[in-house]
Amino acid sequence: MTATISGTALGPHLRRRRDAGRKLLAPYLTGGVRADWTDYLLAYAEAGADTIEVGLPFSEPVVDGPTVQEASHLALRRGANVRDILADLRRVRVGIPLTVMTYYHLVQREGAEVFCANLAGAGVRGLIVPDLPVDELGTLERAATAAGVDLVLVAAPSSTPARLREIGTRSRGFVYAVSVMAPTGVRDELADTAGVLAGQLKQATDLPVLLGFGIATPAHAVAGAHVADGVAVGSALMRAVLDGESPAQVGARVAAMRDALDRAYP
Amino acid sequence: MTATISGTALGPHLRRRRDAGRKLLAPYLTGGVRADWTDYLLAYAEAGADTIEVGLPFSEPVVDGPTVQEASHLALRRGANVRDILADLRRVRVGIPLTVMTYYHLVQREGAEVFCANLAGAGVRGLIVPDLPVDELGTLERAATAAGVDLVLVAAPSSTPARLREIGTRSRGFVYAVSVMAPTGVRDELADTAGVLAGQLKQATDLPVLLGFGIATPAHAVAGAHVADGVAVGSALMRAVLDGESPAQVGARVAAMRDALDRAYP
Amino acid sequence: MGTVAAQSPALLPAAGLMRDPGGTGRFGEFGGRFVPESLIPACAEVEEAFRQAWSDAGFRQDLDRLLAVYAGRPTALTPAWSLSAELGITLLLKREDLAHTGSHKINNVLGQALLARRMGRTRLIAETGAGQHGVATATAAALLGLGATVFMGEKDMARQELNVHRMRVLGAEVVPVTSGSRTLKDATSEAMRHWVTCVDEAYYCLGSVMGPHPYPWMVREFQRVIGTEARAQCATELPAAIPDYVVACVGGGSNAAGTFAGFADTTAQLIGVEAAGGAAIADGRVAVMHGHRSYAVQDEHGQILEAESIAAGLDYPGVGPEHAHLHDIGRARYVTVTDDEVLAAVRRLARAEGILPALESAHAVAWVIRAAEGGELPPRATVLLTLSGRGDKDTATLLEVAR
Amino acid sequence: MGTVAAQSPALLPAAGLMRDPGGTGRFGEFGGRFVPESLIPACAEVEEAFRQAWSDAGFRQDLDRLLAVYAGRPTALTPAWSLSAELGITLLLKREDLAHTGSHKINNVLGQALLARRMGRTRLIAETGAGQHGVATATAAALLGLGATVFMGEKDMARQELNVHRMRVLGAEVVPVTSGSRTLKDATSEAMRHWVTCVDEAYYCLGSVMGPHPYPWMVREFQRVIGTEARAQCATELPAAIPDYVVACVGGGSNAAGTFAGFADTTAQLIGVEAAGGAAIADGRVAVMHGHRSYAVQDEHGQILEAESIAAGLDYPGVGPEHAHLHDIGRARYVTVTDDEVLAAVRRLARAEGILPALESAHAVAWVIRAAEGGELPPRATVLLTLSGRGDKDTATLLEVAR
Ligand SMILES: Cc1ncc(COP(=O)(O)O)c(C=O)c1O
Ligand SMILES: Cc1ncc(COP(=O)(O)O)c(C=O)c1O
Repeated sequence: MTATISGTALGPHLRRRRDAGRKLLAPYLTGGVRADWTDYLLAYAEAGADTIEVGLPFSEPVVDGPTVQEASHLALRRGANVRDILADLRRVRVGIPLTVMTYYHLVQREGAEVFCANLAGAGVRGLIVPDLPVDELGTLERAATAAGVDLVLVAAPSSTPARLREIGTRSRGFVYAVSVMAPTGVRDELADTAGVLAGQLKQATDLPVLLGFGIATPAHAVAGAHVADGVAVGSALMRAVLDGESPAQVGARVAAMRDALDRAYP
Repeated sequence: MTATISGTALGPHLRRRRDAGRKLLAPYLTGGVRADWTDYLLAYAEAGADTIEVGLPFSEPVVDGPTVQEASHLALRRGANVRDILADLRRVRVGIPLTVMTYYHLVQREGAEVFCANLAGAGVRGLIVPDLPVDELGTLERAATAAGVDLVLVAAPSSTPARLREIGTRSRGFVYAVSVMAPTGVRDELADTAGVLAGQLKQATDLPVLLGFGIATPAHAVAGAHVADGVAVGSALMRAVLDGESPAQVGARVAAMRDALDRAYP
Repeated sequence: MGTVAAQSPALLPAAGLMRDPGGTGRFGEFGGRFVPESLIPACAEVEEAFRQAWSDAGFRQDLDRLLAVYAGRPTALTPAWSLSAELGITLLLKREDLAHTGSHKINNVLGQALLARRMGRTRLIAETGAGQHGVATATAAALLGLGATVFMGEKDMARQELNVHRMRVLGAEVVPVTSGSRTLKDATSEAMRHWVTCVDEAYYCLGSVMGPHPYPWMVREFQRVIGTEARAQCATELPAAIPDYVVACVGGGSNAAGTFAGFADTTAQLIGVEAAGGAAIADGRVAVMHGHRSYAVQDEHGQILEAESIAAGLDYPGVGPEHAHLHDIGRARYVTVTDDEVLAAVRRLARAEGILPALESAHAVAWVIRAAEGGELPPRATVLLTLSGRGDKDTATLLEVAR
Repeated sequence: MGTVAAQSPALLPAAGLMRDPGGTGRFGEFGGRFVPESLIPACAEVEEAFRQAWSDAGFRQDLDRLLAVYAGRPTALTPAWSLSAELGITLLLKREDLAHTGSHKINNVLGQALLARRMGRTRLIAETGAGQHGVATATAAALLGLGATVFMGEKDMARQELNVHRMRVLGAEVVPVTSGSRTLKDATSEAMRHWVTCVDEAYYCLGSVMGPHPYPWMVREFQRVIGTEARAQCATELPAAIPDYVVACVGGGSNAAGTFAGFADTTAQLIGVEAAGGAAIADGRVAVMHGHRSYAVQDEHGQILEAESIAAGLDYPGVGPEHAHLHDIGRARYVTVTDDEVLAAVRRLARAEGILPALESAHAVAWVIRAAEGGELPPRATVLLTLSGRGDKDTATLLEVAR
């Protein structure tokens, strides 16, 4: 099965913007969390996101903290599933490349090739699999490349220098730098580990480095972007979604971060 | 301590009556079971008892069935104790020799000599200790003799011939033949074992043999007296006492048995 | 019973201590066979059968095999590493909690059930308080294809619903006892009453070193395996081979008797720990009850009192006659601990060693803690303690207390 | 997973089966280390430490001593005399129910706790369902002076109140897990999330042959003692030395793996018995979850389903990766039994042998009964069955069912 690759490729898109001096912003949304969930994607894009992480919910979200767990659980109870989420994505045009974030179980059950082809068919240009370490990439690496999907690897504060090099070399699109030794979730301030890790990664790779986990406020975003090329924001936005905020309201949160970043790094 | 022995001795009294052709009747009453408990003794005597078994209640009545257990329990809850029961006995004059039935614990705790002397002092002339087998008599045998109290031994359907001889030889006053392998209590009919045992005992001793356990009705009494020299009646009477029958009413039950016996064995 | 004889060297180790008490079943002035005449032949038959069986190598082999392949013997001897360090002593735990059904009770019932089968009996009768001996009896009966009738006070049945169900799943009939205080002592009386009615077919499987001769002796012999194993294990674990102290809790006294039997002829000080709320030796007077002469707690008129301990297995007002004798001659010392000390000991052993002891067994632990911390045990004293059972059965009680 | 490969001689006994799965932790296509990057160094460190420890005679001696003097090993091998006769087979029971804390879980936690201490960790983390692994972990932690944090689904905490209290008395912190189905699988995820936050100080003590490499291998090695002992004991008990069948229940699969490991290189047929309500191999498909690739029950969209078994310890939708491999190559067969069969098996074993098995263990018994009575087992077949735990913990469940 080959899919038509549509839209902008993730890697060049981010790299171009980064090289132009822009700090990157990657807000997260759990696919299928509400009936109107794709409206949030449009709002994110409108608010200045550079890519959007779309979570495909899995029943065993080991990397996620309470908020994203709740969102996944809710989406699943609503009957969300990979096929329907991708079908929804195929119908929206957000204008920026999308990145899917999901667990390896959902990838391998369809087979890496089919899964990646399906992503591509829905216009998704990036894939993050947080429970798939670089040692276990197996056929997914080739399948993603073949489908034109960037397989974004994850680095952590505990990664050894050798592993950071390996991750930097084999990642595509960008590198997702986990800011802290913890699950996803809102934190009071950016962990010290974030700066150290981002610094090491910048040595190890020329790819954009996005810092995630615990980025909740414009101030966090600014602090994170000081050491990295940009930030990923998840739980803070999902909390708002779960609390019933509209696409426009949550979009405004993203816009505030965009604003803070653009102001801090003109 | 020596006590004044008062009243008729048990052994000669029973033997005399037996030899005169009278079937012996020994009704039972738990000491202290009611405030007016000694009135029942008078009624029993009046009704034609040849001796009365007075139970000194013990908290662990292993030989007794439910009715006598209940009576013992009730007496103890009323505060009955050996001293007070004997004091009560000292105050009544029933005109026939009394026999105390109690457990060895209450005998040994005061010491056999003191206990027997106290019995004698209260006018008691016989003692049955159903949990004291002939092998364990120890000092009690001599103490009873010294106090002028007949130590009545118990024989059972399971006793070996050698043991029956021993029991027959060492018992005083009469021999208490347990009619059945069971605790005290009302039964539908006299057990087969009763006749066998009574027959063996009559071979083994010249003492009067009284059959007890399960004699509840005049018909039982007649049947029992057919094989033995008489009967002891406990639970059937105590049931009536516990059910609230007056001394006269329970006395009438004894009288009915007396009557039946006298009629059957004129 | 107030005074406790100091351990006088003259009295120790008495030759022949804890041996055959002879035909009258006497331990000094204690023991005997104080049962209704109806039961005398049955008791004599048990004695005769036990004497034969105990000197029959085949019987011993059968029992030893059951103890090994079925009950899990030998049980471990576990050094209480942390608690020893905290207390400045060497404390070794004889782990009866690891035996099948969770306590030493299985040693005794396997012996008696084999004996019952040898005697041609088809059913076991037993009394039980908390249900431990009842469960053990139901277990041995199932194993050997015998029936089991277990007498249990109505009050205890309500308190120990799960053990009642365990017995029933094992195929035993559990008979509620409604007389007296509706607890263990009444269940014991009722079991004896019932035995009278069926001596030819049923065997009375008594749960501790009490009752008429030969039970106190026989049960001690069946429990002697604890002491024998512990003696050999101590010889490996301790430089001096023999511990300075040998400690066990005392309800009826079977785990203590079995343990003491292994050390009676040594210099070890023997310590039996009673519940303060049912201390037959510390607070009791001479009593004849349930077939033997010993000590029991009683009121001023000689009526037997109900025991009140947090440990259901120690809720018995009497004690086995051999313990009365060991006390009288000063060979063993009997001490008491309170419920509060016991609860603290459970927590302390659990946290220090990862072992949750039965509340009964925790009595022995509580005394060792008090004696070590109070300076009664000399520094570096070596102590063998029989942990008679596991605490799982007591979790609900602990939870209630914690609330 | 419908078809079960017939035991083909070509596949048996594979050399090197149930050995070191190498640096990638693969059992055929199963196993691996599918964890967040954050945990990779921690897993690698555990692997490295385990490799060193396992080839260090000193470590092995320490563990062997704990297993012997503390946990009560070797556990007995009990011939099921009556049930064997009824079924026309020879059934031998490996008695893990006699091990300290009441199941095989202690073998694993003692190994891991020693390893954690060797690695300088001061606290153990564990997940638990019914509470058995949690109690075992709390026990090992207390013994070795480590802290213990046990994650337990809120729903399970309510169902297993007594085990929660046992853990707390042992000094463990029990953390309620409120996410997902609030049962074991969620507790496992939460334990892994927590571990990320404290890898330098805490050690994740996994409860079965699952999780990221090296856990499935390491836990199997710590449980191998079951199979090794049983193999030696069978050599004494059975004329043919090796049983025809080796049977164990499978939740995560640790008691089965430990047992099978002792017989993988023999002609014995290996049978793993899953709960019909949570049969990862019989009803599942390939899944990657909790760190490894194996089978798990899932819906049409790949979401993991909750398991539904009367045995809380089998209420896990997945299975250890080595079992998936043994299944795929046909070396072991995996079968299922229903709750009703299990309840009947509990009663039957209790009445025949006086042994009350854990509901988990009764799965193995239920299959043997069905296979023997249904003619699947040839007459006089010899069967080794691992009785993984005791049934005391399940009495309340049995009582409810009986009502
Ligand atoms: C664990 C445990 N220990 C001790 C006892 C007390 O019995 P004994 O004094 O006969 O050993 C019991 C009685 O139920 C018990 O269950
Ligand atoms: C007694 C018992 N057996 C079996 C199991 C299942 O675990 P495994 O399959 O890892 O042996 C458990 C789990 O709690 C258990 O408690």
